[in-house]
Amino acid sequence: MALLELKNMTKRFGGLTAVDHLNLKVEQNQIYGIIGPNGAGKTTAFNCITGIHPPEEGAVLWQGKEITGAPPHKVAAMGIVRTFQTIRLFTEMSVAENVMSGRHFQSNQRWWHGICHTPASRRDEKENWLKVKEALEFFKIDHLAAEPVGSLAYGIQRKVEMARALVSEPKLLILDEPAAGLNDSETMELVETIYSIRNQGVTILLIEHNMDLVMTLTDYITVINFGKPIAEGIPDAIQSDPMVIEAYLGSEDDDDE
Amino acid sequence: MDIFFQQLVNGLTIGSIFALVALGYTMVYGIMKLINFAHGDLVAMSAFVGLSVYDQFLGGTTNSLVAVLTIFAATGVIIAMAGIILERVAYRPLRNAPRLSAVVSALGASLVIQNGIMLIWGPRMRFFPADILPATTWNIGGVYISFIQVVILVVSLLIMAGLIFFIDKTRVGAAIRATSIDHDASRLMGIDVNRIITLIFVIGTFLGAVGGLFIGLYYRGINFNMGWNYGLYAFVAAIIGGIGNIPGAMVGGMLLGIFKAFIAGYVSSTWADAFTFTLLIAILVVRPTGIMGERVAEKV
Amino acid sequence: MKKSPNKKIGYTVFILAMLLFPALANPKWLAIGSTFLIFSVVGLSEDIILGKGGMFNMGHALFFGIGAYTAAIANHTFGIPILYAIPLAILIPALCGIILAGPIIHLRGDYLLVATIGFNIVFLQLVENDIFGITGGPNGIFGLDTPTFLGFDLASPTAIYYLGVAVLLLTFYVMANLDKSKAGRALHYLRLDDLAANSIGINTRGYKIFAFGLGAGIAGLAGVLLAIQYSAVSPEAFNFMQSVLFFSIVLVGGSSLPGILMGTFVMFVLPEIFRDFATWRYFIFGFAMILAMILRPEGIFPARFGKIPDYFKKG
Amino acid sequence: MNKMVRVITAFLLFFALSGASAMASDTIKIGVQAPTTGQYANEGQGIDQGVRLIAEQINAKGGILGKQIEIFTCDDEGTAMKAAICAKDLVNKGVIGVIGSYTSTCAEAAQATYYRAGVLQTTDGTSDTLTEHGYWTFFRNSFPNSAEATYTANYFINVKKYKRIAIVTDFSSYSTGLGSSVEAEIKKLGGNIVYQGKIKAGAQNYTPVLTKIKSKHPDVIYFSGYYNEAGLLRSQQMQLGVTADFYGSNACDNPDYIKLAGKFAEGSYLINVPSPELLPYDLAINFLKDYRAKYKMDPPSIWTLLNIDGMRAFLYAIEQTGTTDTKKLAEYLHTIKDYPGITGPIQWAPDGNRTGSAHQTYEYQADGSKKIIYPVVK
Repeated sequence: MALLELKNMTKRFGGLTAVDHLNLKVEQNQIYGIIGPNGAGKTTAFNCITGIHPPEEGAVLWQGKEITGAPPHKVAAMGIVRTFQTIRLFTEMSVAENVMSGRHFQSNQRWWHGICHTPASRRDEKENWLKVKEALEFFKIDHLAAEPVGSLAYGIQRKVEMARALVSEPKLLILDEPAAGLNDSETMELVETIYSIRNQGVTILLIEHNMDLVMTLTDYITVINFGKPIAEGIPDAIQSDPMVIEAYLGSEDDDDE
Repeated sequence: MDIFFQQLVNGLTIGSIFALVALGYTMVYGIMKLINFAHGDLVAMSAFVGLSVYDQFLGGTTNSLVAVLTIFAATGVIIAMAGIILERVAYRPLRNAPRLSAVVSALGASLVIQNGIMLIWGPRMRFFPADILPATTWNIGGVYISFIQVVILVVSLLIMAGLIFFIDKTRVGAAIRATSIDHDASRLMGIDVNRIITLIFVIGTFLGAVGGLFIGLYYRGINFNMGWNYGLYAFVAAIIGGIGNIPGAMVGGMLLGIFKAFIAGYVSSTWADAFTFTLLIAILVVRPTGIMGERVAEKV
Repeated sequence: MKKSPNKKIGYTVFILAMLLFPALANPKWLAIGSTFLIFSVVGLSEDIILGKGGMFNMGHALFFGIGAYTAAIANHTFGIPILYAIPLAILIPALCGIILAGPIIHLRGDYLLVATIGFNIVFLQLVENDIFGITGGPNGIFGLDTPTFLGFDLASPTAIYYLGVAVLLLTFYVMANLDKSKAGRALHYLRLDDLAANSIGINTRGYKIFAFGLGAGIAGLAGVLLAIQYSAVSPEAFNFMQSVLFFSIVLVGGSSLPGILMGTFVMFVLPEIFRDFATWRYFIFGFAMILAMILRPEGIFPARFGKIPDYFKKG
Repeated sequence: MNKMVRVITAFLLFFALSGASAMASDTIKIGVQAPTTGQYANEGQGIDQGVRLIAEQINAKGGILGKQIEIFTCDDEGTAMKAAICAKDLVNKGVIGVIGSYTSTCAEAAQATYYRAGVLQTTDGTSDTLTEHGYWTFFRNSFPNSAEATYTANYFINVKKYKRIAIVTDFSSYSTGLGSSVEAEIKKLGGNIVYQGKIKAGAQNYTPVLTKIKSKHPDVIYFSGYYNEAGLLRSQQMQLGVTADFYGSNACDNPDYIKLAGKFAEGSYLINVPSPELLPYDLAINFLKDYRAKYKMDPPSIWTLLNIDGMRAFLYAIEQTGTTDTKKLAEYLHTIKDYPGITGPIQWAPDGNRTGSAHQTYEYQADGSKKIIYPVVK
């Protein structure tokens, strides 16, 4: 059984079909890439999976169970956590507080602990902060814990966003263009990070425009264009697929969708 | 049946005034994403200014189109200037501040204008003379409609048609539409955003001034604190229509006027506000951005 | 999470000053002091919804009023001693907050603002029209029993003042807990980026409703105090202008404990001090509001972040 | 960092400064609790100006008991909460008597405080609940709603023999209180009420309610409420071609009513105690003359004069008893009979109600003046 399976998933905006009968299967512990030209519907596909925009047709199966249309927080609680193409952090807050949001659904606190703490909820609070500390150390940004995140460099913000996702102990981590805006050394670091996340047993699904990165990093790739899958396979096979080459000609440059 | 049509006329008259005032809210909102809570008080102020213009320069003139036009022109200019000052003093320094700080600034400006009116013109009610316009009333099959009601309806419709033409068909209108979508991009395209904002305040407050003068001419008694009441309903009208949307404000104003007339006429005057606002909330639950407001999907 | 020494001194001095205030003040200022405490509590409760949750609630007087009226009706119509009515006067507004927020919570910014104004106006009309014959109509309900607690008569202005202090301290305690809990953080997250918060597993809709429920409950408690202080409730104390006051308190003061206290001081106590200016005072006050926002757009004492546990700090 | 300290310093400074008010009694202190700003600013300022005029006149003659009168005004803004604070403020200033407030609600919100402090209070509030608490400090200088309601119902049913009556009120306590009293009295006399509705003060557009009334074909529209709304109701009634007679209650008695109703004021009616310019007493004529001389305007309404009468009675009592002990003053005030007031003879019932209602019905004339039509003057 695949970890995540999309069956004929379709999403329309008005007359435009952003995602058109998309099928794919992400296996446990894979690093799975989705590539395609601008406007191909990659981010929309992610939005459908994570419940931001429920698909009109088709199904999203998670560990064999249908979760189509589940709201984002429920999807996250099942273990599917994402990052965003345009970084979305809580800019006024500190790095540690940002990452702490990832512990939200793992925390055992109930709503009324917000009014009155109990010894158990205080303990829980401390345990979660320690997890955050661990995650910051993993990303080597623990020295920035108290800094307001909005004032930090782009590369650091990417790390904070990934730390936030990872600290929630996801089963599937969805990365939307994680290398966008990073320089070469930061990209190298990213590759290392993604491998070590995978080695912790986390499955990874990513969109990326940086072809070299995708080809070295992923185990399996689906190429989509105009919302439709046009090819899938291991990186080597994709690289030589004439349909893929054609789709990419003339539309490779900017990375906005 | 005459009662039904009478209520329709009642509703359309007050609805036109709501619509004129609502346009001021919606235009400013469209450009600055700001609820200009001081707008209602500018409306009240315009009635006082209009009355002073009449007293100073036209004392005793009756049934005169020239007198009325003079009042409108002079008041329009003065209130538009007040609108420009309001924007400079209370809103421009806050343009890059969090949205809500401008709301508080607007509330402060509302206090300033309201109490300023009281300090200048006194706390007592002031009165427009009854005979600036002919007091003719027509009885059409049991439906009574007065000359001033006709004037309010016709002039409001003409102004609104003109406004739509201006926004949709002229270069300046295009610049306004562009600015309402994106200040920075408009600036890059060579639009002077500050001038557009000033222009919006001029047009918006001018429309409010027309509304305020209609209030003075029709109801005749004007009070320093009447701005809040008209402001609130006009703001509600703008929200019903979809704030930021110009035809929406017109539709919202007219609908609100008619709602209020029919609720008082056919449901209950005792519970008029309760019904009006329950209906408003119901509209928002079903259409979260008003009747003609665009549904914005967040880009991810 | 240790407080800095200055802050500790600040809070200690403030609490001492609050406790000693009745010895200095004459009856008029004692009454204003009590109302200041009550409005501060309401300000803090509005802060949960508006400041932390970022929801434009301009109808907060509604919950304040439901609390006051619940206590007054319980006392006047059903003869329940007013202090025993407190749990009811917290629960009923909280439930109203939850029920009313439910259908409108998805509205964005200004649409939510107008919907909450709408609720406030509907409520006012209900009490003014003496619904079910228990709200006393436009006059309100006068002559409530004075509360007694363990045999002590709490009718004196000083006793009422200290009751206010106790409730304010209780509210401080709740706010401090909220700040250090996942529920409190969730409100900050969803204010700053609803979608990101939702995607990281926070039930944003649920927490928004939670904020309304909690804010409404605390406002209801403050409402009981108001009913006790004046031995009366009357509709105009809960009208839309009052909601505007609470809204402004949070924004002028800033979303923090000292901010709300300062906001209440500026918005409520200052106009009382400048009563001698009579007709000029609101004119000047309006300018002061504009100036305050230009100088401190985020409020006098805005919310501060970076409050992280000590073990994060190096060294 | 030590912002808390700064906040506190600010607090303490203000309160320390305000705590120091003197209590020496070399003057006779009189309080005015009136809405000098807000919705009723007009009436509130009238009361304040009137009180100050009287105090000035008496002080010029050497004061009372050799002491000067000192006036303290507190603006209650027409709201109950501010009224409660005002009451505490005035008591704190050491006043022995308070004039006001204008609205029943504010008078009622302040009542208990004055009673506990033993401070005399005189108000024009007409709400019947004001005298139901049994406070010995309370003296109403106007006539209660119940008296006006009895008069109105009797006049409508027994004198004018109206068959279809429409009653309109606003949402204020005065208006709904009087409106429901009139309704009850009319029903007692077997009258037929065809419509009852409420309008919102300040809304200005009352055509929907009037159109609804039109569909009920009443022969009379009775409005218990304030002059602003009355004027608009009357003019909109006529513009809509509703031919019923129009009656306003006491609070409609204000020159602004005529300005608002314009030419339509003619032929409408008013039920009230005599208004300033119709008062036959020399006292009234002189007071109006002095008021105009000082303030270059007329007092806003009869309510100013009623409050002044309350004040004059207080001062008279001080003069007669030679004391400022409020308990003794109250006892004396209950014994006075036909004390000549600006608004007619004054005496009080034990509950603090002014007795001897003098309600009359007036018809507005084309020139804006009022003509008494009932009781018929011989």
